[in-house]
Amino acid sequence: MRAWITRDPIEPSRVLEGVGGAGNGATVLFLGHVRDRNAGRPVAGMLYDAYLEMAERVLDDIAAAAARRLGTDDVAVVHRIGELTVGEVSVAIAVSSPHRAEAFAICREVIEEIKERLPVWKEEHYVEGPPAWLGGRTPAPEGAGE
Amino acid sequence: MRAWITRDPIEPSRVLEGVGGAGNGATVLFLGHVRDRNAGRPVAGMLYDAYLEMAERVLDDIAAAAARRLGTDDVAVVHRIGELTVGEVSVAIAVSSPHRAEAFAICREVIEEIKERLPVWKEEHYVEGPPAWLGGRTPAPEGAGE
Amino acid sequence: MEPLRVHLLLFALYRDLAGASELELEVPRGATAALAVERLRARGGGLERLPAAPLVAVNREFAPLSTPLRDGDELALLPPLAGG
Amino acid sequence: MEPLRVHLLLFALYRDLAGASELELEVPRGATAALAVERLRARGGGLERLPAAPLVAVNREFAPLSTPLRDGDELALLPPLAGG
Repeated sequence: MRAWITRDPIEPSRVLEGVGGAGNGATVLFLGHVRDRNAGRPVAGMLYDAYLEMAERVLDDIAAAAARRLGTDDVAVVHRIGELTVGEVSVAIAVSSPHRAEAFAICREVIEEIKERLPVWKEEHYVEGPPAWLGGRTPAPEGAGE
Repeated sequence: MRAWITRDPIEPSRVLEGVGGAGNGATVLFLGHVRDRNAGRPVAGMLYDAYLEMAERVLDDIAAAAARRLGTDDVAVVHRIGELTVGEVSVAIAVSSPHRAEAFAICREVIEEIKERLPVWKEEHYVEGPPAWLGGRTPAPEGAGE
Repeated sequence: MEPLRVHLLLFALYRDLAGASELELEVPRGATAALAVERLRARGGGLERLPAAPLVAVNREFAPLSTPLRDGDELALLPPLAGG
Repeated sequence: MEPLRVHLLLFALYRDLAGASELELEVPRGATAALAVERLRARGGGLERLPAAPLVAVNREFAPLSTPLRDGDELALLPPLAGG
Protein backbone atom coordinates (compact mmCIF):
# COMPACT_ATOMS: atom_id res chain seq x y z
CA MET A 1 0.00 0.00 0.00
CA ARG A 2 1.42 3.41 -0.97
CA ALA A 3 -0.08 6.89 -0.58
CA TRP A 4 1.79 10.11 -1.17
CA ILE A 5 1.48 13.77 -2.11
CA THR A 6 3.87 15.33 -4.58
CA ARG A 7 4.76 18.59 -6.30
CA ASP A 8 6.23 16.73 -9.27
CA PRO A 9 4.43 15.45 -12.38
CA ILE A 10 2.72 12.10 -11.77
CA GLU A 11 4.00 9.14 -13.78
CA PRO A 12 1.19 6.57 -14.20
CA SER A 13 3.73 3.78 -14.66
CA ARG A 14 5.22 4.52 -11.23
CA VAL A 15 1.78 4.31 -9.65
CA LEU A 16 1.12 0.98 -11.36
CA GLU A 17 4.39 -0.38 -9.97
CA GLY A 18 2.78 -0.25 -6.52
CA VAL A 19 0.14 -2.85 -7.38
CA GLY A 20 -0.39 -6.05 -9.37
CA GLY A 21 0.70 -8.98 -7.25
CA ALA A 22 0.60 -12.43 -8.91
CA GLY A 23 -2.72 -13.36 -7.30
CA ASN A 24 -4.52 -10.53 -9.09
CA GLY A 25 -6.39 -10.81 -12.36
CA ALA A 26 -7.38 -7.16 -12.68
CA THR A 27 -5.88 -3.71 -12.21
CA VAL A 28 -7.82 -0.46 -12.50
CA LEU A 29 -5.99 2.87 -12.73
CA PHE A 30 -7.82 6.18 -12.39
CA LEU A 31 -6.25 9.47 -13.49
CA GLY A 32 -7.76 12.89 -12.82
CA HIS A 33 -6.69 15.61 -15.25
CA VAL A 34 -6.98 19.39 -15.44
CA ARG A 35 -9.63 20.12 -18.09
CA ASP A 36 -9.33 22.88 -20.66
CA ARG A 37 -12.70 24.37 -19.76
CA ASN A 38 -15.18 24.48 -16.91
CA ALA A 39 -18.80 25.52 -17.28
CA GLY A 40 -17.97 26.68 -20.79
CA ARG A 41 -15.12 28.96 -19.72
CA PRO A 42 -11.59 28.36 -21.14
CA VAL A 43 -9.19 27.25 -18.42
CA ALA A 44 -5.43 27.79 -18.50
CA GLY A 45 -4.43 25.81 -15.43
CA MET A 46 -5.13 24.93 -11.82
CA LEU A 47 -3.38 25.71 -8.55
CA TYR A 48 -3.74 22.97 -5.92
CA ASP A 49 -3.34 23.98 -2.29
CA ALA A 50 -3.29 21.49 0.61
CA TYR A 51 -3.13 21.23 4.37
CA LEU A 52 -0.14 19.05 3.72
CA GLU A 53 0.41 17.27 7.03
CA MET A 54 -3.28 16.45 7.40
CA ALA A 55 -3.72 15.54 3.72
CA GLU A 56 -0.88 13.03 3.93
CA ARG A 57 -2.51 11.35 6.89
CA VAL A 58 -6.01 11.35 5.35
CA LEU A 59 -4.70 9.95 2.06
CA ASP A 60 -2.90 7.24 3.96
CA ASP A 61 -6.11 6.43 5.87
CA ILE A 62 -8.09 6.22 2.63
CA ALA A 63 -5.54 3.88 1.03
CA ALA A 64 -5.33 1.75 4.17
CA ALA A 65 -9.13 1.35 4.28
CA ALA A 66 -9.10 0.26 0.62
CA ALA A 67 -6.30 -2.22 1.32
CA ARG A 68 -8.27 -3.66 4.24
CA ARG A 69 -11.28 -4.16 1.98
CA LEU A 70 -9.10 -5.83 -0.65
CA GLY A 71 -7.30 -7.97 1.89
CA THR A 72 -4.01 -7.16 0.12
CA ASP A 73 -1.54 -4.28 -0.21
CA ASP A 74 -2.39 -3.65 -3.85
CA VAL A 75 -3.42 0.01 -3.61
CA ALA A 76 -1.34 3.01 -4.68
CA VAL A 77 -2.58 6.60 -4.62
CA VAL A 78 -0.87 9.92 -5.26
CA HIS A 79 -2.20 13.48 -5.31
CA ARG A 80 -0.28 16.36 -6.84
CA ILE A 81 -0.23 19.91 -5.47
CA GLY A 82 1.11 23.19 -6.85
CA GLU A 83 0.54 24.63 -10.31
CA LEU A 84 -0.75 22.31 -13.03
CA THR A 85 -1.40 23.05 -16.68
CA VAL A 86 -4.26 21.70 -18.78
CA GLY A 87 -4.08 17.93 -19.30
CA GLU A 88 -1.73 17.27 -16.39
CA VAL A 89 -2.60 14.55 -13.89
CA SER A 90 -3.72 15.81 -10.48
CA VAL A 91 -4.51 12.45 -8.89
CA ALA A 92 -3.78 8.80 -9.70
CA ILE A 93 -5.19 5.69 -8.05
CA ALA A 94 -4.22 2.11 -8.87
CA VAL A 95 -6.01 -0.92 -7.42
CA SER A 96 -5.39 -4.60 -8.18
CA SER A 97 -7.67 -7.44 -7.18
CA PRO A 98 -8.22 -11.08 -8.09
CA HIS A 99 -11.45 -10.03 -9.86
CA ARG A 100 -12.32 -6.97 -11.92
CA ALA A 101 -15.61 -6.01 -10.24
CA GLU A 102 -13.78 -5.39 -6.97
CA ALA A 103 -10.90 -3.52 -8.65
CA PHE A 104 -13.36 -1.14 -10.37
CA ALA A 105 -15.46 -0.66 -7.22
CA ILE A 106 -12.58 0.06 -4.87
CA CYS A 107 -10.77 2.38 -7.31
CA ARG A 108 -14.01 4.35 -7.65
CA GLU A 109 -14.50 4.47 -3.89
CA VAL A 110 -11.01 5.84 -3.35
CA ILE A 111 -11.55 8.79 -5.70
CA GLU A 112 -14.92 9.52 -4.06
CA GLU A 113 -13.30 9.44 -0.62
CA ILE A 114 -10.58 11.80 -1.83
CA LYS A 115 -13.20 14.26 -3.04
CA GLU A 116 -15.11 13.90 0.21
CA ARG A 117 -12.32 14.04 2.78
CA LEU A 118 -8.95 15.20 1.47
CA PRO A 119 -8.02 18.73 2.68
CA VAL A 120 -7.05 20.00 -0.77
CA TRP A 121 -8.38 23.02 -2.65
CA LYS A 122 -8.09 24.23 -6.19
CA GLU A 123 -7.94 27.65 -7.73
CA GLU A 124 -8.89 27.69 -11.37
CA HIS A 125 -6.89 29.99 -13.63
CA TYR A 126 -8.72 31.18 -16.73
CA VAL A 127 -7.47 32.20 -20.12
CA GLU A 128 -9.06 35.60 -19.36
CA GLY A 129 -10.00 37.22 -16.07
CA PRO A 130 -9.00 36.63 -12.43
CA PRO A 131 -8.65 33.12 -10.95
CA ALA A 132 -11.28 31.62 -8.64
CA TRP A 133 -11.26 29.03 -5.85
CA LEU A 134 -13.64 26.24 -6.76
CA GLY A 135 -16.52 25.34 -4.49
CA GLY A 136 -16.22 21.96 -2.82
CA ARG A 137 -17.63 19.64 -0.24
CA THR A 138 -18.05 19.70 3.48
CA PRO A 139 -17.79 16.23 5.03
CA ALA A 140 -20.98 14.95 6.64
CA PRO A 141 -21.16 15.38 10.46
CA GLU A 142 -20.16 11.71 10.93
CA GLY A 143 -17.00 12.31 8.94
CA ALA A 144 -16.34 15.66 10.60
CA GLY A 145 -16.80 14.16 14.05
CA GLU A 146 -14.54 11.16 13.54
CA MET B 1 -9.89 5.51 -31.19
CA ARG B 2 -7.41 2.65 -31.40
CA ALA B 3 -7.98 -1.11 -31.19
CA TRP B 4 -5.37 -3.75 -31.89
CA ILE B 5 -4.24 -7.30 -31.20
CA THR B 6 -0.61 -8.05 -30.49
CA ARG B 7 1.80 -10.88 -29.73
CA ASP B 8 4.12 -8.51 -27.86
CA PRO B 9 4.00 -7.49 -24.18
CA ILE B 10 1.49 -4.70 -23.57
CA GLU B 11 2.89 -1.39 -22.33
CA PRO B 12 0.20 0.45 -20.29
CA SER B 13 1.86 3.79 -21.07
CA ARG B 14 1.42 3.20 -24.80
CA VAL B 15 -2.28 2.46 -24.30
CA LEU B 16 -2.70 5.65 -22.26
CA GLU B 17 -1.10 7.64 -25.08
CA GLY B 18 -4.20 6.89 -27.16
CA VAL B 19 -6.53 8.83 -24.86
CA GLY B 20 -6.68 11.94 -22.66
CA GLY B 21 -7.61 14.91 -24.84
CA ALA B 22 -7.63 18.33 -23.13
CA GLY B 23 -11.42 18.31 -22.66
CA ASN B 24 -11.24 15.27 -20.39
CA GLY B 25 -11.10 15.33 -16.62
CA ALA B 26 -10.86 11.58 -16.09
CA THR B 27 -9.05 8.56 -17.52
CA VAL B 28 -9.70 4.96 -16.48
CA LEU B 29 -7.29 2.20 -17.49
CA PHE B 30 -8.17 -1.47 -17.04
CA LEU B 31 -5.53 -4.19 -17.17
CA GLY B 32 -6.28 -7.92 -17.17
CA HIS B 33 -3.47 -10.13 -15.89
CA VAL B 34 -2.69 -13.84 -15.83
CA ARG B 35 -3.26 -15.00 -12.25
CA ASP B 36 -0.98 -17.42 -10.43
CA ARG B 37 -3.85 -19.72 -9.50
CA ASN B 38 -7.36 -20.62 -10.61
CA ALA B 39 -9.87 -22.47 -8.46
CA GLY B 40 -7.04 -23.15 -6.00
CA ARG B 41 -4.75 -24.73 -8.61
CA PRO B 42 -1.27 -23.22 -9.22
CA VAL B 43 -1.03 -21.77 -12.72
CA ALA B 44 2.22 -21.38 -14.68
CA GLY B 45 0.90 -19.43 -17.67
CA MET B 46 -1.79 -18.99 -20.28
CA LEU B 47 -1.92 -19.56 -24.03
CA TYR B 48 -4.27 -17.17 -25.86
CA ASP B 49 -5.63 -18.30 -29.21
CA ALA B 50 -7.73 -16.08 -31.50
CA TYR B 51 -9.67 -16.07 -34.75
CA LEU B 52 -7.40 -13.19 -35.62
CA GLU B 53 -9.13 -11.57 -38.58
CA MET B 54 -12.53 -11.68 -36.88
CA ALA B 55 -11.15 -10.67 -33.47
CA GLU B 56 -9.54 -7.57 -34.97
CA ARG B 57 -12.85 -6.53 -36.49
CA VAL B 58 -14.88 -7.26 -33.34
CA LEU B 59 -12.40 -5.39 -31.15
CA ASP B 60 -12.60 -2.46 -33.53
CA ASP B 61 -16.41 -2.58 -33.36
CA ILE B 62 -16.36 -2.62 -29.56
CA ALA B 63 -13.99 0.37 -29.40
CA ALA B 64 -16.00 2.26 -32.02
CA ALA B 65 -19.23 1.73 -30.07
CA ALA B 66 -17.54 3.03 -26.92
CA ALA B 67 -16.22 6.08 -28.81
CA ARG B 68 -19.72 6.78 -30.13
CA ARG B 69 -21.09 6.71 -26.60
CA LEU B 70 -18.31 9.03 -25.41
CA GLY B 71 -18.71 11.34 -28.35
CA THR B 72 -14.91 11.48 -28.69
CA ASP B 73 -12.05 9.31 -29.90
CA ASP B 74 -10.66 8.75 -26.42
CA VAL B 75 -10.73 4.95 -26.35
CA ALA B 76 -7.76 2.62 -26.76
CA VAL B 77 -7.93 -1.16 -26.42
CA VAL B 78 -5.42 -3.92 -27.02
CA HIS B 79 -5.60 -7.68 -26.52
CA ARG B 80 -2.55 -9.89 -26.44
CA ILE B 81 -2.36 -13.42 -27.87
CA GLY B 82 0.22 -16.17 -27.65
CA GLU B 83 1.96 -17.46 -24.53
CA LEU B 84 1.80 -15.33 -21.39
CA THR B 85 3.38 -15.95 -18.01
CA VAL B 86 1.85 -15.18 -14.62
CA GLY B 87 1.35 -11.45 -14.01
CA GLU B 88 1.58 -10.45 -17.67
CA VAL B 89 -1.12 -8.20 -19.13
CA SER B 90 -3.54 -9.93 -21.51
CA VAL B 91 -5.83 -6.99 -22.18
CA ALA B 92 -5.68 -3.22 -21.64
CA ILE B 93 -8.46 -0.67 -22.07
CA ALA B 94 -8.09 3.10 -21.63
CA VAL B 95 -11.03 5.49 -21.70
CA SER B 96 -11.02 9.25 -21.14
CA SER B 97 -14.07 11.39 -20.56
CA PRO B 98 -14.92 14.84 -19.23
CA HIS B 99 -16.34 13.16 -16.10
CA ARG B 100 -15.23 10.14 -14.11
CA ALA B 101 -18.56 8.31 -13.84
CA GLU B 102 -18.66 7.91 -17.62
CA ALA B 103 -14.99 6.91 -17.87
CA PHE B 104 -15.48 4.14 -15.28
CA ALA B 105 -18.75 2.95 -16.85
CA ILE B 106 -17.49 2.78 -20.41
CA CYS B 107 -14.18 1.13 -19.49
CA ARG B 108 -16.14 -1.52 -17.62
CA GLU B 109 -18.52 -2.01 -20.54
CA VAL B 110 -15.64 -2.54 -22.94
CA ILE B 111 -14.13 -5.36 -20.87
CA GLU B 112 -17.57 -6.99 -20.52
CA GLU B 113 -18.09 -6.76 -24.28
CA ILE B 114 -14.67 -8.31 -24.89
CA LYS B 115 -15.56 -11.23 -22.66
CA GLU B 116 -18.94 -11.57 -24.36
CA ARG B 117 -18.00 -11.20 -28.02
CA LEU B 118 -14.29 -11.43 -28.79
CA PRO B 119 -13.32 -14.69 -30.57
CA VAL B 120 -10.40 -15.45 -28.26
CA TRP B 121 -9.76 -18.57 -26.17
CA LYS B 122 -7.36 -19.42 -23.41
CA GLU B 123 -5.58 -22.59 -22.44
CA GLU B 124 -4.43 -22.61 -18.86
CA HIS B 125 -1.05 -24.20 -18.18
CA TYR B 126 -0.60 -25.59 -14.69
CA VAL B 127 2.47 -26.05 -12.57
CA GLU B 128 1.57 -29.75 -12.61
CA GLY B 129 -0.54 -31.80 -15.02
CA PRO B 130 -1.82 -31.24 -18.56
CA PRO B 131 -3.17 -27.85 -19.73
CA ALA B 132 -6.89 -27.18 -20.18
CA TRP B 133 -8.96 -24.85 -22.36
CA LEU B 134 -11.08 -22.67 -20.13
CA GLY B 135 -14.84 -22.65 -20.46
CA GLY B 136 -16.30 -19.43 -21.79
CA ARG B 137 -19.37 -17.68 -23.06
CA THR B 138 -21.69 -18.10 -25.98
CA PRO B 139 -23.12 -14.77 -27.17
CA ALA B 140 -26.87 -14.39 -26.77
CA PRO B 141 -28.93 -15.13 -29.91
CA GLU B 142 -29.29 -11.38 -30.61
CA GLY B 143 -25.51 -11.09 -30.67
CA ALA B 144 -25.11 -14.25 -32.70
CA GLY B 145 -27.66 -13.10 -35.24
CA GLU B 146 -26.26 -9.64 -35.81
CA MET C 1 -25.65 -28.93 -59.73
CA GLU C 2 -22.14 -28.21 -58.47
CA PRO C 3 -21.75 -28.56 -54.70
CA LEU C 4 -20.68 -25.58 -52.58
CA ARG C 5 -17.13 -25.42 -51.37
CA VAL C 6 -16.83 -24.10 -47.81
CA HIS C 7 -13.60 -23.17 -46.07
CA LEU C 8 -13.82 -24.43 -42.50
CA LEU C 9 -11.87 -23.07 -39.53
CA LEU C 10 -11.45 -24.66 -36.10
CA PHE C 11 -10.03 -22.99 -33.00
CA ALA C 12 -8.77 -23.86 -29.53
CA LEU C 13 -10.56 -26.88 -28.04
CA TYR C 14 -12.29 -27.67 -31.36
CA ARG C 15 -8.98 -27.65 -33.20
CA ASP C 16 -7.58 -30.07 -30.64
CA LEU C 17 -10.65 -32.34 -30.85
CA ALA C 18 -10.59 -32.34 -34.65
CA GLY C 19 -6.82 -32.54 -34.97
CA ALA C 20 -7.00 -29.84 -37.66
CA SER C 21 -7.31 -26.06 -37.83
CA GLU C 22 -8.54 -25.78 -41.45
CA LEU C 23 -10.58 -28.07 -43.68
CA GLU C 24 -12.24 -27.83 -47.05
CA LEU C 25 -15.80 -29.15 -47.13
CA GLU C 26 -18.27 -29.75 -49.96
CA VAL C 27 -21.98 -29.40 -49.21
CA PRO C 28 -25.06 -29.41 -51.48
CA ARG C 29 -26.39 -26.11 -52.81
CA GLY C 30 -28.85 -24.62 -50.32
CA ALA C 31 -27.00 -26.12 -47.35
CA THR C 32 -27.08 -24.26 -44.03
CA ALA C 33 -24.28 -23.91 -41.51
CA ALA C 34 -26.01 -26.62 -39.48
CA LEU C 35 -25.82 -29.07 -42.38
CA ALA C 36 -22.14 -28.28 -42.89
CA VAL C 37 -21.46 -29.08 -39.22
CA GLU C 38 -23.46 -32.33 -39.59
CA ARG C 39 -21.45 -33.39 -42.66
CA LEU C 40 -18.21 -32.49 -40.92
CA ARG C 41 -19.02 -34.62 -37.88
CA ALA C 42 -20.06 -37.51 -40.13
CA ARG C 43 -16.51 -37.71 -41.49
CA GLY C 44 -15.36 -39.30 -38.23
CA GLY C 45 -11.68 -39.57 -37.34
CA GLY C 46 -12.19 -37.36 -34.28
CA LEU C 47 -14.51 -34.86 -36.01
CA GLU C 48 -17.49 -36.63 -34.45
CA ARG C 49 -16.31 -35.21 -31.13
CA LEU C 50 -17.24 -31.71 -32.23
CA PRO C 51 -20.58 -30.51 -30.82
CA ALA C 52 -23.65 -30.79 -33.03
CA ALA C 53 -24.65 -27.16 -32.46
CA PRO C 54 -21.54 -25.06 -31.93
CA LEU C 55 -21.31 -21.29 -32.03
CA VAL C 56 -20.42 -20.40 -35.62
CA ALA C 57 -19.28 -17.43 -37.64
CA VAL C 58 -19.87 -17.10 -41.37
CA ASN C 59 -17.37 -14.83 -43.09
CA ARG C 60 -16.18 -13.51 -39.72
CA GLU C 61 -19.62 -12.57 -38.38
CA PHE C 62 -21.50 -14.51 -35.71
CA ALA C 63 -24.35 -16.27 -37.52
CA PRO C 64 -27.26 -18.55 -36.64
CA LEU C 65 -26.84 -22.21 -37.62
CA SER C 66 -29.77 -21.69 -40.00
CA THR C 67 -27.67 -19.36 -42.17
CA PRO C 68 -27.58 -20.58 -45.82
CA LEU C 69 -24.06 -20.96 -47.15
CA ARG C 70 -22.68 -19.69 -50.45
CA ASP C 71 -19.78 -21.01 -52.46
CA GLY C 72 -16.46 -19.91 -50.97
CA ASP C 73 -17.85 -18.99 -47.55
CA GLU C 74 -15.57 -19.12 -44.52
CA LEU C 75 -17.32 -21.10 -41.78
CA ALA C 76 -15.69 -21.01 -38.34
CA LEU C 77 -16.62 -23.25 -35.41
CA LEU C 78 -16.09 -21.30 -32.21
CA PRO C 79 -15.76 -22.78 -28.73
CA PRO C 80 -17.37 -20.69 -25.97
CA LEU C 81 -15.53 -17.35 -26.01
CA ALA C 82 -12.94 -16.61 -23.33
CA GLY C 83 -11.21 -13.35 -24.14
CA GLY C 84 -9.95 -10.88 -21.59
CA MET D 1 -5.84 31.63 34.74
CA GLU D 2 -3.51 31.74 31.78
CA PRO D 3 -5.32 31.89 28.45
CA LEU D 4 -4.87 29.11 25.88
CA ARG D 5 -2.59 29.72 22.96
CA VAL D 6 -3.93 28.27 19.73
CA HIS D 7 -2.01 28.00 16.47
CA LEU D 8 -4.40 28.90 13.68
CA LEU D 9 -4.06 27.81 10.04
CA LEU D 10 -5.93 29.23 7.03
CA PHE D 11 -6.03 27.72 3.57
CA ALA D 12 -7.04 28.61 0.02
CA LEU D 13 -10.02 31.01 -0.07
CA TYR D 14 -9.86 31.60 3.69
CA ARG D 15 -6.17 32.49 3.47
CA ASP D 16 -6.99 35.00 0.75
CA LEU D 17 -9.91 36.47 2.73
CA ALA D 18 -7.82 36.78 5.90
CA GLY D 19 -4.63 37.90 4.17
CA ALA D 20 -2.70 35.42 6.33
CA SER D 21 -1.98 31.70 6.39
CA GLU D 22 -0.97 31.38 10.07
CA LEU D 23 -2.00 33.29 13.20
CA GLU D 24 -1.49 32.89 16.92
CA LEU D 25 -4.66 33.34 18.95
CA GLU D 26 -5.30 33.53 22.67
CA VAL D 27 -8.63 32.29 23.99
CA PRO D 28 -9.90 31.68 27.53
CA ARG D 29 -9.51 28.27 29.14
CA GLY D 30 -12.47 26.08 28.27
CA ALA D 31 -12.92 27.76 24.87
CA THR D 32 -14.30 25.70 22.01
CA ALA D 33 -13.27 25.84 18.36
CA ALA D 34 -16.43 27.90 17.75
CA LEU D 35 -15.31 30.53 20.26
CA ALA D 36 -11.86 30.70 18.68
CA VAL D 37 -13.45 31.36 15.29
CA GLU D 38 -15.65 34.05 16.86
CA ARG D 39 -12.62 35.79 18.44
CA LEU D 40 -10.72 35.55 15.20
CA ARG D 41 -13.51 37.20 13.21
CA ALA D 42 -13.85 39.92 15.87
CA ARG D 43 -10.27 41.04 15.13
CA GLY D 44 -11.49 42.63 11.89
CA GLY D 45 -9.02 43.72 9.22
CA GLY D 46 -10.52 41.22 6.74
CA LEU D 47 -10.90 38.38 9.26
CA GLU D 48 -14.58 39.28 9.66
CA ARG D 49 -15.06 37.93 6.13
CA LEU D 50 -14.38 34.38 7.32
CA PRO D 51 -17.55 32.33 7.82
CA ALA D 52 -18.93 32.03 11.35
CA ALA D 53 -19.20 28.24 11.15
CA PRO D 54 -16.44 26.91 8.90
CA LEU D 55 -15.30 23.32 8.62
CA VAL D 56 -12.45 22.93 11.10
CA ALA D 57 -9.74 20.47 12.00
CA VAL D 58 -8.16 20.28 15.45
CA ASN D 59 -4.67 18.80 15.44
CA ARG D 60 -5.17 17.54 11.86
CA GLU D 61 -8.46 15.72 12.49
CA PHE D 62 -11.87 16.96 11.37
CA ALA D 63 -13.63 18.11 14.52
CA PRO D 64 -17.03 19.58 15.49
CA LEU D 65 -17.06 23.31 16.35
CA SER D 66 -18.04 22.29 19.88
CA THR D 67 -14.60 20.68 20.45
CA PRO D 68 -12.89 22.16 23.54
CA LEU D 69 -9.39 23.45 22.82
CA ARG D 70 -6.22 22.80 24.77
CA ASP D 71 -3.11 24.91 25.01
CA GLY D 72 -0.94 24.52 21.89
CA ASP D 73 -3.69 23.05 19.70
CA GLU D 74 -3.47 23.49 15.95
CA LEU D 75 -6.82 24.79 14.70
CA ALA D 76 -7.31 24.82 10.92
CA LEU D 77 -10.15 26.59 9.11
CA LEU D 78 -10.95 24.58 6.00
CA PRO D 79 -12.90 25.84 3.00
CA PRO D 80 -15.17 23.23 1.38
CA LEU D 81 -12.84 20.43 0.20
CA ALA D 82 -12.00 20.16 -3.48
CA GLY D 83 -9.37 17.46 -3.96
CA GLY D 84 -9.13 15.19 -6.97
